[in-house]
Amino acid sequence: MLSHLPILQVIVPLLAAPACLLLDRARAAWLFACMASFISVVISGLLVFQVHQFGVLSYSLGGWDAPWGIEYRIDLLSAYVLLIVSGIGALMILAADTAIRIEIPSERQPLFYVLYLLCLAGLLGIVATGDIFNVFVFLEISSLATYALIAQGRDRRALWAAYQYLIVGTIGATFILIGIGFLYSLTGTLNMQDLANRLPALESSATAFTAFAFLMVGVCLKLALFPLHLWLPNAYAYAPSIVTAFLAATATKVAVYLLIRFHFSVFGVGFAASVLPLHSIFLVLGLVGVFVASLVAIQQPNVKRLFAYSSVAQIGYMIIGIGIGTVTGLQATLLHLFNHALMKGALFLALAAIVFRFGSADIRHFAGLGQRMPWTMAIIVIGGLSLIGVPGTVGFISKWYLILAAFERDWWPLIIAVLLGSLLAVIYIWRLIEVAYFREGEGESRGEAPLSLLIPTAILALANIYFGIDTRLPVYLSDSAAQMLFGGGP
Amino acid sequence: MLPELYNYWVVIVLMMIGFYIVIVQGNLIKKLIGLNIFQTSVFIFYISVGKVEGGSAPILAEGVSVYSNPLPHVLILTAIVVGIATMALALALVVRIKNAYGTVEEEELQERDLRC
Amino acid sequence: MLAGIYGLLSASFFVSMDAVDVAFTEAAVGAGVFPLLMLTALTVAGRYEQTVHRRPRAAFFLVLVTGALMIVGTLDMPAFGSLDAPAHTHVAARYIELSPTEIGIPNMVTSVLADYRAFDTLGEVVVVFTAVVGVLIMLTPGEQRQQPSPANAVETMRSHMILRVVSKMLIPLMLLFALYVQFHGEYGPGGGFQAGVIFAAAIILYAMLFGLVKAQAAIKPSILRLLAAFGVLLYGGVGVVSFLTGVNYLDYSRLATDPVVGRHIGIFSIELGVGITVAAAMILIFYAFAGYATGRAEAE
Amino acid sequence: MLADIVAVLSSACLLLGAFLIISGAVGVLRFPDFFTRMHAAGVTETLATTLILLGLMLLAGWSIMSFKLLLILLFILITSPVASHALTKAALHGKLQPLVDEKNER
Amino acid sequence: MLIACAVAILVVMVMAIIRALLGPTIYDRILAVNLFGTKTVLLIAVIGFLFGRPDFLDIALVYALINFISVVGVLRYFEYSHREEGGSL
Repeated sequence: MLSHLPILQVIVPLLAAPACLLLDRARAAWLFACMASFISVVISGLLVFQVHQFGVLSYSLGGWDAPWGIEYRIDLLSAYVLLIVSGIGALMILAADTAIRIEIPSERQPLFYVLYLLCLAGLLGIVATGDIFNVFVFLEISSLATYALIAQGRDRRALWAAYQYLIVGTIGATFILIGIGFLYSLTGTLNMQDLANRLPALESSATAFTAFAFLMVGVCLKLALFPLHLWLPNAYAYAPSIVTAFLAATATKVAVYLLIRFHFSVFGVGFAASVLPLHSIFLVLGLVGVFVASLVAIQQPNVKRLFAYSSVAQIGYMIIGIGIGTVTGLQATLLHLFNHALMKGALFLALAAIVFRFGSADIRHFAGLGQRMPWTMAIIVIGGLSLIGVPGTVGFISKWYLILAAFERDWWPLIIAVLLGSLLAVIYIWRLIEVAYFREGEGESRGEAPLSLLIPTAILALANIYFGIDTRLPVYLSDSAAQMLFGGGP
Repeated sequence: MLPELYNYWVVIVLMMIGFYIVIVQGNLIKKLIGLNIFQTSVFIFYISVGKVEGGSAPILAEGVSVYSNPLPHVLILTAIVVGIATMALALALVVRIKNAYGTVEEEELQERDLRC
Repeated sequence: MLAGIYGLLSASFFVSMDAVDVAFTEAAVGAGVFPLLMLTALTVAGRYEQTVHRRPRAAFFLVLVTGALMIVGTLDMPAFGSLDAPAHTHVAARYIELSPTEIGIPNMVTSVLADYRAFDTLGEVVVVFTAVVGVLIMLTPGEQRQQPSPANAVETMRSHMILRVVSKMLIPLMLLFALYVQFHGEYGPGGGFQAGVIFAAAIILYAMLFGLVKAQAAIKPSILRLLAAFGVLLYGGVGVVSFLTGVNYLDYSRLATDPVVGRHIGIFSIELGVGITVAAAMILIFYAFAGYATGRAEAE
Repeated sequence: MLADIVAVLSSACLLLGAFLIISGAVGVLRFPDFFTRMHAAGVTETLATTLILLGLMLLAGWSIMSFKLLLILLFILITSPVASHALTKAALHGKLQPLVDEKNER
Repeated sequence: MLIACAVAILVVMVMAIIRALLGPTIYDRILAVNLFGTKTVLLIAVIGFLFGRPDFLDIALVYALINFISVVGVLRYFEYSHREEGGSL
């Protein structure tokens, strides 16, 4: 059975979804979904171990070898991202039962879990597969589930946000499809490994360039990279809180993974550099993204929206890491992938608790929250500090590596810019803390969020601190993954 | 060069028409039609890639030696299904938007959002 | 309105490009499902025309750039239809040469779809499933579970006596034809998806002519839900069975003692799964839209 | 000998069918109002379709293809008049007057 | 012979599109679309013979079916919307 792990990783949530539909009772569906997601965490843990032990795992579906059939290919990078996605997915679903109770009418709840599992399976499928067309299919599974999930927000603007996301997401997916078409017409294969072997000979071809451009733009639309980010704040702000937490912690990570995968594994590091200054473009877009999004975030009255913009800014950091173009830079990106998932997961889950109490995440409700919901607020403070990059939290580690990478290249302006960006984060986090601790709340004092919501949040918050101090696991994984990507794959 | 590639270019023109509609149209449903055109033209693009001069449909038959490439057909079958699934979901969203806002025009939607 | 023609047109294009299976699907989808969906949505959303063009210049520029980029991209592509393009010589060549003996069925599209790239097809079925769940979660009426009143339903197309009588004759034929397409997919164009769509179309025709209530009484939504999930599970289950026989996921070769026979069984069952899910999903989607429309009309 | 006759017959059928559909289309394009257009389309359609499909059937000979063609033929013969009928009826209900001097917009 | 027939059908299809674009009433458009549909069925059948691949006949059959359903759907929609307009007036 162990040899089947790569496929089980995706199949378990994928098949659990229709089975979940058959249950038709919210509680049963929830338990079932929990079970499926925990199994997938275990599988991803085993996968990391196996990859660490034996190197790249390749699994040919249907028994057809690589270029003919579809191949699942798990290397360190994908195992790492699989672990992040499945881990966050499982924690979120623990909290989901309580969180959606007030946000989604009861007869829709079983369907909610079905969609949640499908979304999870789609994301896992994108990461695990080694076939670019399969990426497209699973991308669409997760996207369709996401659109429907976002539309479940109680505000009617959730519908509008979901529609916008749908249009943008479909355009992005179609762009990716066009890119795949060009690649196929050029090479005659869809397998990533095979493509990587065949593309270097075609480096000067305009078709390869176009394919690259379309893939990049398509992924960046999904990624919400700065100028293409307009769908994200709305979608995050109006979606049900648990969905926001899940998406913020996983969906963009998977998009970053795809970017790295296409950029490094399929086309090879040298490709982009030879035809266009992609790295400089990434650097500039990343930096502008950090600043613009942080500045907008400072002015947001809705805290969910505030953190959504902050997500755009954090994506900017990840892109900067890629843009630096060194092993350390990429390592910083990968670390931030992990760390950002932890902190945004914690923050948005804490917001879910606040929404559970007050019905919205408006900053008004934060007044006096330090006394009224001490635990939730403490978690927000931890997440916020991590977002800023205070030593002792995970945020510090990724910023540290980012600065290290810039330092290696002697890019002082970049270091200063990153520090300035953190300063902006200080401003918007401080705003929250000030309101929560130093302003008297009006109205009666209300209690803490229910434990079922608080515990997963606390786990994430503790993970923020734990991995900020004991950095061995993520650093090791990201370091070897980054080395592997620059080494052109093992 | 031109006669060898004209097929692709026609497809590209079609594709861009669809893309333009998606961006410019204010009506949500028409936007979706544009999206559909955009997607379908991508399908045609794929099928053009799969065409082989003098080839025949990829179903085994006696007396036929050259077949068109079946792989793009398979991919596009999948893509069509994905496309129609997306459409169904999008239309469901539009229906709900109409119910919640009373309009399917982008500008009016934004106005009504600002008012509340 | 023109979308229907567009669907027809693109399908005839596919025919000329030898893509029989694709044409088949596009015929069913582009000319049938898509306009039907569009119309039911329009019923709810209303035909509200307004031609406001916003920032056309910037959009035009963007489109122009994208188009130009694509044209640049085509410049280095192999000439249209050329035999020795890499697209035809690498992977596809094997499909054409070996699939008749390896899989043992004449339709190469089916063999690639259901065997070499079976996992993509599983993904495709799941996409349909996702869409139907998404539509259901959005259009399931909340608290006020209203029954469309029978009066409303009877009124639907009562004036079209001939239409109804003739359709009554045609619907069984259509169902029969759907079954033919389902099981003939290995030899000719067709397969689970197309069959599912035709099957669903027949039921939808019934629902349109005789009212939603009658159709729902004949084929209950709850059963359809079960079937939609069952189809996916059947497909995935075949994969799990191949686990148990000791080979990789979706490898059918050990489903029978003779690998070719095993592949036949595998392809047959997954096509059945596809057909069931697609038919159930399409009917459910139609029910959801139509039910929403009538429900709303009564609320007003 | 027989083959020749069949070939000639099928060609004749095909050509006649082609002529008929073109005349029908010209009618649809040129006639002044909806009901006359309907007439042009509906009348030519059945005969032309029959002829063309008959021609193809003769060409195909006695096989499964002929059967399928026959099926298509039957199908069109059933549905096309029904569709025309339904359409006309709908148009009448939709307050579209036949034989008017000016075209009546809806 | 077949080619002549195919060309004729194509010409008719173009005419149908022109009628559909011109309108003027919605019923004209439906009529044109219907015409277009049946001609597509014929075209596919003829092309199938032209290429010597009779598999195309299945598609023609599907077309005949789907076209009918589409027309019924369109009709239903317009009757429905008329009724709604009538009700609100």
